[in-house]
Amino acid sequence: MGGLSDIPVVTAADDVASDTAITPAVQALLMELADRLEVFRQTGETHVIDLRSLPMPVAEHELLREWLGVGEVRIELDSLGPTAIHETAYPGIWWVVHRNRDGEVMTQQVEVTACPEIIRSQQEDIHEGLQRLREALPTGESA
Amino acid sequence: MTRPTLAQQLARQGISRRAFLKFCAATASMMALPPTMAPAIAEALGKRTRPSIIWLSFQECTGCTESLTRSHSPTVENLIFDLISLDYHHTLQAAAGEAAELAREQAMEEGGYLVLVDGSIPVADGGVYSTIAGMTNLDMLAHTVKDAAAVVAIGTCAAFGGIPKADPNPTGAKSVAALMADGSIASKPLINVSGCPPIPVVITGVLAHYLTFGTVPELDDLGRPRAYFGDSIHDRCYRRPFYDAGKFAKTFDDEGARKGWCLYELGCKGPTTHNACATAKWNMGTSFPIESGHGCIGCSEPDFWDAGSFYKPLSAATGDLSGLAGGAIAAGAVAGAAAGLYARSQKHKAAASREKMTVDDLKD
Amino acid sequence: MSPSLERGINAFVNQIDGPIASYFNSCVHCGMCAHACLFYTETGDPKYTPIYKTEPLRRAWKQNFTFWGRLLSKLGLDKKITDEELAEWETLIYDGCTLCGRCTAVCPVGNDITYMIRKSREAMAASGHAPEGLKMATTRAIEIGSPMGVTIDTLKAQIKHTEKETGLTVPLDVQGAEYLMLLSSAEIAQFNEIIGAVTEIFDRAGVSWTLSSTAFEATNSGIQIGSADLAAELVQRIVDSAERLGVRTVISPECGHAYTALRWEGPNLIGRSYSFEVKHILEVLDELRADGRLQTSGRESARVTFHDPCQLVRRGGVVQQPRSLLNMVADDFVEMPDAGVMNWCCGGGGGVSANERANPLRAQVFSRKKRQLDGLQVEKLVTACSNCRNMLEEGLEENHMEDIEVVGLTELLAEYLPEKK
Amino acid sequence: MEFLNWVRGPGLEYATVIFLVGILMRFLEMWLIGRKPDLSRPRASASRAGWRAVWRRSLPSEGLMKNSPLVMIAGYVFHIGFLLVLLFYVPHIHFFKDVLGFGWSGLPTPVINFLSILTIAALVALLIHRLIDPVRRFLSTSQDYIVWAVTTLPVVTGYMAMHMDVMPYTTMLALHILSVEILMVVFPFTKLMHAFTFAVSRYYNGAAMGRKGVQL
Repeated sequence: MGGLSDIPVVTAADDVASDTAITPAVQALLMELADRLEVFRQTGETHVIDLRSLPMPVAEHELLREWLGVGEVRIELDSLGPTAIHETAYPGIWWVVHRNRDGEVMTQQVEVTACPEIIRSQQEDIHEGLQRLREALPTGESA
Repeated sequence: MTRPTLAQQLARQGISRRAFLKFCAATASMMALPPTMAPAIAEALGKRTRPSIIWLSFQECTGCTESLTRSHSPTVENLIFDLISLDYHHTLQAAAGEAAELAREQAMEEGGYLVLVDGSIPVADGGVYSTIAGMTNLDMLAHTVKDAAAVVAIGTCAAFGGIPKADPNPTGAKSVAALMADGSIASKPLINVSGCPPIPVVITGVLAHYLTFGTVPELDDLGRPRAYFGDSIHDRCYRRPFYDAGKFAKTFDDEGARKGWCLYELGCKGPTTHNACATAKWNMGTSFPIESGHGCIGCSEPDFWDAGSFYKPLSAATGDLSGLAGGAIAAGAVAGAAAGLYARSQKHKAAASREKMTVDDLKD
Repeated sequence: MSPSLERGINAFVNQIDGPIASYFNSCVHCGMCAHACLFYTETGDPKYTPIYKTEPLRRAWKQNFTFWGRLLSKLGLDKKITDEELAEWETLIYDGCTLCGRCTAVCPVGNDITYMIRKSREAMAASGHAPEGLKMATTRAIEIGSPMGVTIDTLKAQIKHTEKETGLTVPLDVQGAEYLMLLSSAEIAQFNEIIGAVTEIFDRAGVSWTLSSTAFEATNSGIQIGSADLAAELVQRIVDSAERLGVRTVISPECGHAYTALRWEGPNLIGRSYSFEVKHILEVLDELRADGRLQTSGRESARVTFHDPCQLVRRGGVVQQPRSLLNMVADDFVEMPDAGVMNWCCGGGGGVSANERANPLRAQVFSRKKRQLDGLQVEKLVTACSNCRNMLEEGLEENHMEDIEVVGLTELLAEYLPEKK
Repeated sequence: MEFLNWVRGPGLEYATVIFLVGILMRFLEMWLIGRKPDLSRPRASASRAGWRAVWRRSLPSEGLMKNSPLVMIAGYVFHIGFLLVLLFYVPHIHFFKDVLGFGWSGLPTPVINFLSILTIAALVALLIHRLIDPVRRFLSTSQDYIVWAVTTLPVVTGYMAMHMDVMPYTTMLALHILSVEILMVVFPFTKLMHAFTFAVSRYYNGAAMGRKGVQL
């Protein structure tokens, strides 16, 4: 035996994913997203789905991600570890992956919104940044 | 001296609001709260101060601590060093000997601290089977719990007695709840975080909940947080459709097993086990036992070690019925023979006392 | 000591054996026996459900032969058997049962309910709860020699009469004869043509036979009332006479219960097997037919049916013989519905005919036979039991069906004997 | 969970002991009474007729079909359905294999489902008939209704456990096992004994009739 990679491993979800183009769970999520997008369009109410809380294998997360596709916007945040955000092929639906400093996934969310809240500059940070900016400004005395 | 709030503390460490929001989103996910709760968590955490935590380890294998320190989201370092003040933990603390015990005494002075317990507490023979710094586990626990705000029993040993309490339980191991119930220690709000070991994210989630809201989360009838223990493994299992369709793996290497069919017949305890494995998963969210092809062994339930084979279906008898049957048949034979012979003797007596009927008996 | 409850309960205990215990263990109250019972089907009263008639016996079994029953009765949780109760059951056990055995034949768990009722009667008699009519009949059987009070003098008169009619000798007390022929008192008193019929048939067939002056009565009231002691005494008379005469076979006459009493119960009553065989007259006649010794000439043109006596078919095992014999002489022989082992009782067997109290009930349950006959349109009703014959005649008369003639099979055969060469 | 552990642990042990001890007691009590040998000369083999009756009386008879078709049909459906579900439902076979050391192959779950429903329907029909039919109503004692209930419960709880619509699986499974234990405990003290003694009574009757040359 050459090594671990020689052991044929087939996971149930791989099987499911290859057998059918869509699983019932993914279909249900897509329907939920469509409904939520409609609500958001009409009322402005945002929505977040936490994928980790759903009983599905990781492979199904991937399936959902493939279904949603990739749109025009990609954003990288560096805040307590990297966060990768992209707008899916359906504007208004965002894919958000928070990682910690070790690169491990903390949460993986699908947001229905015009722009994920975390991208905006936060009041507290603006306040703190302003202070820093003022402190950093060269004063007239030194000029 | 007024303690700084958690938000102040984080800001002081140069952690941005954005980072804090991200942390809160992760925390909400960890606490199995709807992600829309993140802003509320941020607000609550912003006002709380760093609580003092005392971690006591008794009859245990350190698996629970191992589990916790491998917690990945958010990293336990964050939790421990940023949000709580872990004043006493055998395994993790740098201090040793009297200095360590002193740390514990100091932490207790202020009161309102949280006590985390892992391991069961031996009470047989005066508790001699496990002592720390010359104190029995029971004494140390009783002493520490007296002024605690709440107690969290980490792991199945602390929550239900676990393996040390398994038959024949030579050390007289008891759970924290049992000691509270029999009055050996003071009764305090108790959260059982069972599992062997508990899912790390469940440990941190419970702590995060306490940190955020300062309250004990909603518990099930076994004192476990409903957010994590409300559903059975079976309820949330991705193999559940196979169960419903009656498709079962019969051996670990048959076609059914390869196709990922339900492991019920191979002894999976999913239907009777309440835990968050199917959603929280293990090893950085890689998988959980059923996903790896092994049935659930029911480690987060009371008496899981004594509840029959891990590899027999749930409907199987746990006792030795065939052995018992032999005895029962012998006993039945003896009792039956005795009853039968007694009846026979009654019949002989009746025959002896029988009077022959004559034609005179027919005349009035 | 006179009959008493105590003696009755003692008798219950004595009667219970392994089979009875298994029957009570097995009963599931399915109620199927009711539909097999003439008394239920014709009255519609559930109290006549056969297994219900064994209730006192069941309690005696439970209270004496089961651990739990003993425990419960010790704790006073089970009703004791009382005189009042036995009095109530008296009418079910004696008036409402002819021991016909249909219930036994249908029970899905195989309970011999007839046997259980027969056994119950032992305790009923021992406790004094037997009907007057049966008590008197049994007393006469023991004291006079026949339940109807027929004596040897009556028989001797009938012999003389027969000899005159037939010109043949009727053998009496012939030592070393092959067959000992028994009679029922009804045959001696009412249906005496039978003596001539038998005499002529045996004469033609060259059979060596005899009657006995010490054992002419075949019926056994002791069986019907349920007294093994008295029944044994009656059987013993026959056994003694047969053995004294040295016969090889004793012939039970056209009577149902006389056959089962002597053939199947007798050896068990006297506690030993016989040195001779017991056969029903129809069995003997059928053997003669098979051997070519019984021959007939001419055939009956009337439409004929055969009423199976319960004790002969279902409880006795004589099923095919009457059919073979009837076919010798009858051109138009039709079977009644349920003929053979599932026949319906005439309503007067098992001592019911001797129990005057049961007369109205007996008349009521005759409706079954009436319906069966209504459908057949027969002119002759043949049977092989003088008690059935009596019951059928009475029943037909009450129902204004006298145009149907009731006749014994032996007599019918005798009518078609070929002319003597 | 504790409840389930009790019913499949100590509960099952108690029930098994009571069941086995009880049945043996009842059997020996019955047998040891004995019977006198029959001294009459037999016309035919008694034992052959006895064994024949054990089998023969399992078959439907024309007369009964005519008189009590419901008891007859529902009776067959219930007995056969109950036995098939008991012996050929795969989890049951696992249980037996565990205890006995050997197993056999089972029936597909949809078949078992169907049989369970048929069995329950037959049992309900039998109960209704017992309440309506004058004879059966008259004969029935409280025991008849208790026995009906303890027989029906395992089928109903088993069916519910399979379909899990009503209660959590654990609770339902525990209730199912408990209902079986109740059945086992009640068994030796009630007419349920007929499930074993029927062969004995049929044999005795068949033999008694058979030695007279009557086969029924």
